[in-house]
Amino acid sequence: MTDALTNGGSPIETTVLGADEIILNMGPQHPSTHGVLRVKLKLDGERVLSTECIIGYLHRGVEKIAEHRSYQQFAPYVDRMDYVAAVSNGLGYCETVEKLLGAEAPPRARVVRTILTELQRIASHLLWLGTHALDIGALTPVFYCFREREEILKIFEKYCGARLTTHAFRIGGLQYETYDEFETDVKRFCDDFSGKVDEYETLLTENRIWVGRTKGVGILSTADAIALGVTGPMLRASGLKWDLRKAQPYAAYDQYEFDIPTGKNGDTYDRYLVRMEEMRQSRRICLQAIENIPSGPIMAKVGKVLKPPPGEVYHSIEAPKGELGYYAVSDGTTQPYRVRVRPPSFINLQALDKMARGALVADLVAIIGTTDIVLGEVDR
Amino acid sequence: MANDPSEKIPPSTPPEGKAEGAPVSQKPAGEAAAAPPKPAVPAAAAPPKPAPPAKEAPPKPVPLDNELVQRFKARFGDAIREATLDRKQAIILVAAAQLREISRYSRDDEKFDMLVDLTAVDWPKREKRFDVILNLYSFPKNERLRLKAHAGENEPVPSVVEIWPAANWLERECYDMFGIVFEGHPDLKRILMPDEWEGHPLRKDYDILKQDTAWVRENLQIETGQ
Amino acid sequence: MIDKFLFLFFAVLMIGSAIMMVTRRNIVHSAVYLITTLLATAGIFLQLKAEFLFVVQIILYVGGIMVLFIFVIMLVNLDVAIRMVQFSRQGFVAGILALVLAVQIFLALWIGRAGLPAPAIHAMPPKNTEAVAEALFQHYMLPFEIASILLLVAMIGAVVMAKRRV
Amino acid sequence: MSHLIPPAIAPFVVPVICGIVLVAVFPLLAGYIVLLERKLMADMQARLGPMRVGPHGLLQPIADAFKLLIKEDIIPQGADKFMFYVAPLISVTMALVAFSAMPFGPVFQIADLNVGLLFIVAVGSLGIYGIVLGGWSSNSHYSLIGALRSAAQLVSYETAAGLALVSALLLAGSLSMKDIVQAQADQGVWFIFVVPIGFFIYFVSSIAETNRAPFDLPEAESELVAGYMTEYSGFRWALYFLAEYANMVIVAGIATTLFLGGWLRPFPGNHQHLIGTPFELLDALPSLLFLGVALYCLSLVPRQPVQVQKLFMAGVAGACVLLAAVMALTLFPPFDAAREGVHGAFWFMAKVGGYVYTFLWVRFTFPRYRFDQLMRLGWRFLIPLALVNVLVVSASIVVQQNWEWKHPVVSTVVTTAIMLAVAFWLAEEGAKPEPAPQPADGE
Repeated sequence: MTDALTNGGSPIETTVLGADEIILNMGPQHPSTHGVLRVKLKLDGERVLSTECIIGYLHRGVEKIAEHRSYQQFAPYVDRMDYVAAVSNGLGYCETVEKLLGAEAPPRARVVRTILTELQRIASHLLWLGTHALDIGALTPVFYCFREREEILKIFEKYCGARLTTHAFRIGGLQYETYDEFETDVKRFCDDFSGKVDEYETLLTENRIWVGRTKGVGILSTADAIALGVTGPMLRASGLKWDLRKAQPYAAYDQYEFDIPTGKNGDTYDRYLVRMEEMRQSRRICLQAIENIPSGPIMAKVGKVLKPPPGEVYHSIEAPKGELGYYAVSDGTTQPYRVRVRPPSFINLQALDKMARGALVADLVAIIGTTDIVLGEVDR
Repeated sequence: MANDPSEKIPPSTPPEGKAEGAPVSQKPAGEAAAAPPKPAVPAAAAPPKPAPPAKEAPPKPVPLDNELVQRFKARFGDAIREATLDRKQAIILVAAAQLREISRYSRDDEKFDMLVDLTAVDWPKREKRFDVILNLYSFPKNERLRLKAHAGENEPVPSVVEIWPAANWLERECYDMFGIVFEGHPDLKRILMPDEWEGHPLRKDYDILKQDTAWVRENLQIETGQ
Repeated sequence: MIDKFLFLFFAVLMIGSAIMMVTRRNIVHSAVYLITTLLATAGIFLQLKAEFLFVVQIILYVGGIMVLFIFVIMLVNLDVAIRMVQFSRQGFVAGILALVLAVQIFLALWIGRAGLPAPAIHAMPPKNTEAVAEALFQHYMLPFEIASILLLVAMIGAVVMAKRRV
Repeated sequence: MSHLIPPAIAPFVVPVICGIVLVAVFPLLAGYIVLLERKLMADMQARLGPMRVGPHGLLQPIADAFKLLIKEDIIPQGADKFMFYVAPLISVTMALVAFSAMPFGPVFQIADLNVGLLFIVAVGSLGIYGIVLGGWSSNSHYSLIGALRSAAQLVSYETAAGLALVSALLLAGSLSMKDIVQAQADQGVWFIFVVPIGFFIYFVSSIAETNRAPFDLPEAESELVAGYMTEYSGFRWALYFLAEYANMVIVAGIATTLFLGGWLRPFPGNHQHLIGTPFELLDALPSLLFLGVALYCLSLVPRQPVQVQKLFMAGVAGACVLLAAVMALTLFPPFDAAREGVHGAFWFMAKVGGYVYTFLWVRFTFPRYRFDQLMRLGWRFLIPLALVNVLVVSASIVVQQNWEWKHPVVSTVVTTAIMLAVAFWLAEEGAKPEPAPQPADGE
């Protein structure tokens, strides 16, 4: 029975007592690996010596499927990658194909896209906050977060009939006009939401245990973050003020004012603060956008059958998790020759080893939580 | 704190130098914001443009010859095979053998400090069937650049992990999906597919219904995964 | 009657689990039998109406020391211990020694039996907690303090040795 | 009534009844504590909690217990079977044995040992073997780490808890649970008001000892899946659960007895009468409380969707009325003998309930400590604080006894002020960042 102590690992004498390194398999079924991530840990006591992520349990071959579907047919598939931020996925894909076609969505469509995408960002961050807090042992925030997320999902449902995998946008614009109370719904949500974020912060931000669990844990320096290709809130928490919405605006982001929150230390606590502030900024964008939705068509004239001229394009957006990029190659037929997705979760997850070395198992849980991965996107 | 990259390192190519289709900003509206990303900028940015005319000239790749390409050519000569601009995005085709040196130069001298993505495209009818594609991004310049190298079926490509650690998993994925071997990769093994899987699914000659039936039978105890 | 029965029960339990303890291959099982032995000892204290000793035996030996024992046993790799041959041909020597010891004890008891007091039937004073305290802190104050200092020295020594490795 | 029972067995009647009631009823009680916990948690988290089984989920514990009973009992491959079987039994047995010295009132107690408090603490601490051996025998890393954490945590926090208890013992001057309560009655003050810091230390340590959040590291689900219980299923798992809740009630009972005045009624000096009756208001309070609950249940009856549920709800109301009647009856002179017992039990249970409620409240509010932080809190904050507390309290007692300086209020204020100063100083010290580990000097 004691084989368990040494299985798999080469037993190395590390202490006088003769305690060996332990190999611990976390996942693929584990409460805090957020799906089917499997992390192979090499432990000395409870200290992490190294980690190895074993992924692919949710691999569905999305990129292969793309090559056998028409451009429009593939659009719903992208929703299934980062399934907690389906709207953002859809936006990235639609804009990429529009670029491949040389078309552009009309202004009204772009503003509505912006609003929905920002709501989705809030929803995604709320889900992250709830599960992250749950990982660290705070049982209550998750329910508050889901309460607010529910409001957003209701707006999605009213708009396009779906809550999770929405397929809200079409290549060239939107399929549906906004429903009648769209503006009031979004406005009401935004008005309520400001107080709610404060509520979460009251529970956590200055809580001694929370600070103790997150501050100085999983530090990622700016240089490391860039070298590892880490993007999104994690990069910003590491101190680099970079946001694709500002750097290379898409949709209608160039029209709105918002700040890019950054952190100082690149630890778990900073990542938490950055995401909290991002929710506030997203709310700000929504409020600005809802004030003035331009009238006009919602669909560009792209035709029923899409045949982009041969060539290739890379386009990326600031998804809730980081830079979500699509690299599409057309050979002039109705089906893409190749669609490559640059999944932010996949690349951010690569930084896990860097952050986790020397931490405790309990810290690892916090670090995985703060990486904000969705396995559907990691594995595609 | 390095909150604003363009304050740290003065851009070597000013963003305005886009005249002849500069490398790369994503779209014209984006160029305006290539300046320091500050909240004030979007207010000054161009108002939303009217929808573009429905029928433009269809976009197509055109040859590119700007300062950046010239610097690359001056430095590497023949290793820079071709430079094109496709949908306002710069693509440089380089010799696979020189990929690592060119990458290092791109990172250190041209400040393309982040490897955004590394992937491949399979063109089975071509003599060297694979395109290995590196998507680079420069924080100081707010520009993107795409390096492309051709590789044959059993021809190793130099790994760029030592230049951008981010390439580690990306190269593994490429190997997994296309079977491209990256020379010098610290731990080149499959990442998404099971380790013992036969075949590389994203190759064009790997049918979408195909699978490693032997593996499926042995490991999942079912006849077929379909 | 019931006293005798209780005594026999605890005594048999104690000796039986002591034997089991030294013959188990699995060190955790040994520890569990040791715990049983200690609990049986506590039971005999209780049967003698020494409630305070009974509780202290449980708190200190079973609740404290043995928990640490088990803690350490679990940290150490058990593989090696299990695979080792248990009695490495010292059984013969040990048997002789045990026999000699048994004979010695028996002789001592037999020769000195006249001097032994009759089995104490009278009940202990009802407040034996106070009695123990009085003994320790009044009559045997000095030895008690010396023993504490000895323990303190051992503890500090352990801390210093452990600290160096960190 | 007492003349009906032969004198030979008379002393055993109440203890045996208490014992049977405890063993038979406690599992049910634990189930209802779980239901209460879930309901409270739901209330704090903007949801309803169990609502399906019985009206407002009132039958949920029974359904859960039934489900656990008929579940498959899985033994992992390579487990040490005997240990795996026995471990949960150790936990639950020890927890229930500890109840034997717990005074649920001046009457309801199985045995009043003269070392009662030590006995409860000792036997309660044996439950750790169930956890450690269960974790070890499961042949799983998660279980093993959970067991190790549990052992380390329990040993550390028992020290602090024991020292905190000493401060109250010094005031009571006895180890017998009954005498401790009696001492509080004689001195006219609950010890929480004399040694508040001691109570605080005991409160924190008792959370840690019972493995409850935010100290629930041995079973931290986000790290260790379920810690030492990972491999357990079905009824064995339920036994662990039972032991955990039993331990909660035990520590609550200890705290109630030592610090909260045991079965004593609050405000013994308040003799205000319930208007128009010869009864004291506070004596009548339990009856009124039960009546109130009964009325509330009755008001819920029409809202139940199904006939059966209506009947059940009415039954609950009836039971409450019955309890109220019992509480009220004992106020009348013929039942004076039963009055102490029944009312004492009520107040004892009420205080235990309050203590447990605070446990739950803390659980829903705070995130979980990390293991090293937990150890640091124990060794660098609670234990030094408890040591100083014992010193300060004994000093104040010595001053009061030897110098005949009888100003209990002043001495309490002074000792508490000193202790608060020490506590803040220790907290400041603890908040300082850990010095970087020194490189090994010498060799």
